[in-house]
Amino acid sequence: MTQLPGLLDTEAIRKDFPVLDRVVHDGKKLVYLDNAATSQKPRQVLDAVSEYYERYNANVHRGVHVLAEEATALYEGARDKVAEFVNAPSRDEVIFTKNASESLNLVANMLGWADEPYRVDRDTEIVITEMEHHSNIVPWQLLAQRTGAKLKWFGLTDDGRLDLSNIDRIITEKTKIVSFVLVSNILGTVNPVEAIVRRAQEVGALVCIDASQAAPHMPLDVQALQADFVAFTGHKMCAPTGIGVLWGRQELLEDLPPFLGGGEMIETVSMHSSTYAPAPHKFEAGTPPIAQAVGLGAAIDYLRTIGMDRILAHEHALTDYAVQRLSQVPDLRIIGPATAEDRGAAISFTLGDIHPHDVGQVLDEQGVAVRVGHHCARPVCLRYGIPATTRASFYLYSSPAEIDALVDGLEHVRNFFG
Amino acid sequence: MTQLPGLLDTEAIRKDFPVLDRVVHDGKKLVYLDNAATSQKPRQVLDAVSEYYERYNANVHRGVHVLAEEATALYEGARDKVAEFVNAPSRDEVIFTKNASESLNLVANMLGWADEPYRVDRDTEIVITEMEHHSNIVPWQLLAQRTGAKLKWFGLTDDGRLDLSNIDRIITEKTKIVSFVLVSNILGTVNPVEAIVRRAQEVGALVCIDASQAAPHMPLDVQALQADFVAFTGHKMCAPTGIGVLWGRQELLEDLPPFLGGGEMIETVSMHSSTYAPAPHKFEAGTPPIAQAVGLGAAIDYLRTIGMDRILAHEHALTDYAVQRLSQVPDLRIIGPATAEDRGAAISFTLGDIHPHDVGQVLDEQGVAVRVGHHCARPVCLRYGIPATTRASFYLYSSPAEIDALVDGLEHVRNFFG
Amino acid sequence: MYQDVILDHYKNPHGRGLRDGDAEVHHVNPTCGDEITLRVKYDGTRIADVSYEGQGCSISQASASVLNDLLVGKDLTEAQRIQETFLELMQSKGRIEPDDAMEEVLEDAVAFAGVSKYPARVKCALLSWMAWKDATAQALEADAERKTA
Amino acid sequence: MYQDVILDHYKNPHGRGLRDGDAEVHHVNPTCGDEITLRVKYDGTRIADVSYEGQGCSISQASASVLNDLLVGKDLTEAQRIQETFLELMQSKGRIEPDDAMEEVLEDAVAFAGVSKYPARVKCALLSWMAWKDATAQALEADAERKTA
Ligand SMILES: Cc1ncc(COP(=O)(O)O)c(C=O)c1O
Ligand SMILES: Cc1ncc(COP(=O)(O)O)c(C=O)c1O
Repeated sequence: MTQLPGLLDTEAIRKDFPVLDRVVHDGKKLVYLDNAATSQKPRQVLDAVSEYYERYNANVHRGVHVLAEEATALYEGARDKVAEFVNAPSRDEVIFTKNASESLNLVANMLGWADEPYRVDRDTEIVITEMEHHSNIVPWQLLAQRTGAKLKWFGLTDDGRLDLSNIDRIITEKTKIVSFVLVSNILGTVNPVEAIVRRAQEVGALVCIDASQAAPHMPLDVQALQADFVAFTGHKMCAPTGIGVLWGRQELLEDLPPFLGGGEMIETVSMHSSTYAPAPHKFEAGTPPIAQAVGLGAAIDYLRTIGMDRILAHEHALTDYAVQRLSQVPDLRIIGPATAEDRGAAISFTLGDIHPHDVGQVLDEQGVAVRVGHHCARPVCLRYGIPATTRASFYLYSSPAEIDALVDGLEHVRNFFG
Repeated sequence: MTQLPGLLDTEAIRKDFPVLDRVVHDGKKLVYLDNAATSQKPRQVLDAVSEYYERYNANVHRGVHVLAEEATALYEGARDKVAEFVNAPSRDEVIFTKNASESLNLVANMLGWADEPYRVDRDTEIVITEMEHHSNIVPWQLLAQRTGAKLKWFGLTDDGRLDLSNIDRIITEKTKIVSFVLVSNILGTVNPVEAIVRRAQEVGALVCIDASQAAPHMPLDVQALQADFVAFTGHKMCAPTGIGVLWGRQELLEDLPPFLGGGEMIETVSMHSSTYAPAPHKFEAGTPPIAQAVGLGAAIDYLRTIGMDRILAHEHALTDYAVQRLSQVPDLRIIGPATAEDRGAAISFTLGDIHPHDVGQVLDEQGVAVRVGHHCARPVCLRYGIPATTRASFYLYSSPAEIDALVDGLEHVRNFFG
Repeated sequence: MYQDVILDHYKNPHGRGLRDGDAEVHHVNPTCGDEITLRVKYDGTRIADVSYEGQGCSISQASASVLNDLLVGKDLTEAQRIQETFLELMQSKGRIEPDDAMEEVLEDAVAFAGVSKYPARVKCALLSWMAWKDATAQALEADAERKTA
Repeated sequence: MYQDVILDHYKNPHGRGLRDGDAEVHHVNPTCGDEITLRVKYDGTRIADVSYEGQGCSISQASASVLNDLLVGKDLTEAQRIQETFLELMQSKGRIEPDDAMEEVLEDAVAFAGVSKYPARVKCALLSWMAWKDATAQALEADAERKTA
């Protein structure tokens, strides 16, 4: 077996993830390399969710009975865990949403309905990048269309990095918000936060960071990032589907208007007018994803027990190994940084002119699960003149042997279509 | 034991719900009468969710590997089940949201951004009622504030019903949308859909029905209702938290603009512009609540196996019994219809001038879980000049013995504060 | 949580009713609709009166009665110490077992220790205390303005 | 699912390239980026040519090649029957085992039966067929307009 420095004991870890025992296609062992799409869930998280429903389930807040108090304590306890996980100055800065997409839409809508100085309108500009996930493009396109604001973006260099050479022309005095991805889900690129934040602060623009592919894989510190908003999603970090997070700076959350209206987000309602609860509740209309928040709390406990530093090191070692091995596959072209430097554990590539759909299908027949297509980042495919990519992505339970299986699978693909 | 006609075999049913075995406060059996806030979940639903994570978990759509295909089939299969459950003409009319609140906000936002003839703007009117849940008030207040439209509402009669006497003055040619609750969560009232829909159709207004307290408790047929939109929420009908539904008429969903932007809801994206997928995907941005949809499907299977007609009959018998027994408690005043006629299984009341918080707390000490407060329907409390109510609400596992426990508990409350 | 002391204050509230004051505030607990209107009257830095009217649960009503007992006649600094001690007790989630020193400061108010275990009720117990703090701030401000004018 | 017939058509597509036509359409499969530009040429109701250019996976490319084989030279009614039969097969989720009668109609296209088990790939197989249907509708419309003009 391949020995790499910094690897976790994946044999032990894999025992926590029931789905990893699956066999597919009549006896092929599942090699799950689609972690950038969603992660698998450890037994500890599933147990926490089941236990919630079996012992404590009740609607949160406002209840005086035991179950309601317990459910509220569990739900709000999950908020404490998230706050600690991202090093938030205050737990009240953590808003639970349904996924990262809702978090990003929430920011866009807050700014569209805000008063000055935050308001995005006709004379202002929004800045994103060409490597954003559709969930960090479309909300801003909608906001631009609906307010008349101008949408601008950073382009990409040939080696899959942000082209910041004209940063002063892109982020200007008119810029109200700069929203960009910390780690690209298609290229794997880790972006230089500091340079962008510095320029944004210079012109007084807010900064929103899409940390969907960062939170699961590395230590995240919202204070160090110096952003105003940070969005991520539970299902990619061992937690259930149906839960996302938006962290936002307290003063902003106080000043900005609500988005969804309804139960839980109000202070007092009459037919004529309503006032709103303080953040985070102002932004959590309706019954929240209670069990899913509890599951996210358990996922955070799980990840922290292993250690985010160690997970980062593990994935870095794997990525390094994968980049090397993939580079040896004939006709394979990596789309994104060619080395493991400043790079997350998602690797996109093309294989000659075999269409990614065919690559993915033939890999699947061998039990190797990868994602193919645009990965919700079509502008990147347009930029590099390719119809789509095949993407392999790793997590804390991934092993060098699985990368070997991928490489063997690709060999088979080449022979099959050769 | 009390024998009532139409009761379900609650002893058998209760075995499916692990939480109902709980004891609280040192040995008191839990009497869970807070079902209007949220329902408990049967083993069958918890198993479906766990099985999803343990065997099939993957992100849905666009995947060519086995897990992605299976997860997609399960998720889309849940949509089929919901469509059948509400007798939708087409499965594509079923949109998954995070809760009923999001569903209602979705409708309000679609109409705010729509083109003619749907657009809600300065010269148009929105109609709701005084018995709405805050989740069907605040989204319309926000829409009215943001578009300049006028918000109007039906008042209430002394016995807790809609006052439709001036319906022709409230719903007029200017009305674009009438949104109302099918079964009130605070009063228990079942509203006369036909009269309202008829008038709305006369003036060409759209109709949105909040069926959050109906879907769990009675057969629901969107075609018979003749509404344009119907919203409900999973957690009140044996399903997980984190999942809601909006059903909408196909032509409308085709014509109306999207709300949240992001992955999954697009057809094709470039940096300059995007086009959107057909409904329902157009309205489902980001990774959906996959496991929660699977859980909702399992909940629907569970409820249909018992039969919605039989659940309705069971709750009607219980409500009849409860109304009678509660009427005998001195100083108790029911807020809402005084009989079980056209009435759901949520009963609000006041007890002399003992504050509901005190009623709820002392009941809780005896193991009886009820909800106290405004029940997210503060205008109803204002209307009846009361600070709050105590609410007991039943479901398919509730028994006459639990109503007896409630009545005994109330006796104790009176003595305690007498 | 329903100590006899609390029930006694609830059934026979002390100092209830609105009388002359230097400042008046109206506070609401949105989660349950409890309301209080409260006035403070100062005689220099001495609390001459705290009068109030309100509706709400036994906890919020009894707490206002206890406040009246404890604060009227006290000097502002002393009153603030009492208020802070009460706040500390109520935020303790049941983890503080009041000792003799605390009982010396809080007198009857130590009966609320049990309430601190019930997060939904803590706000009820604090309603009048927050109102008092707010009213006092307003009274002091008005006084300061008068003096500088 | 990768029958030899499919791979053969993929590697050696029949009738590929754009030639003269009565109508041209461009279709895209948004889930994977497969694209096709397709032209139809009619000679009365007889299909004189179906020419195409595109990029995409083996399934979508082979399917266009098979379409060319099957439809060119056929009468419109007959072609529509073939298209409908192919659609039925592709929507069968693997539940139709093509019999002799179906094989008579679909010839090489029965090789796609296995693809119908893979929902994500069904759209690939149908891409050219939907494009053909669309192009034909446009050609007929243009023809009708010419006649009434
Ligand atoms: C009548 C009614 N409408 C809407 C809602 C909101 O549902 P949710 O909190 O799941 O969004 C509820 C429940 O709280 C309700 O009872
Ligand atoms: C970089 C990035 N941003 C946003 C998202 C959207 O997350 P979700 O689908 O959970 O809303 C994803 C995942 O799909 C992602 O990879």
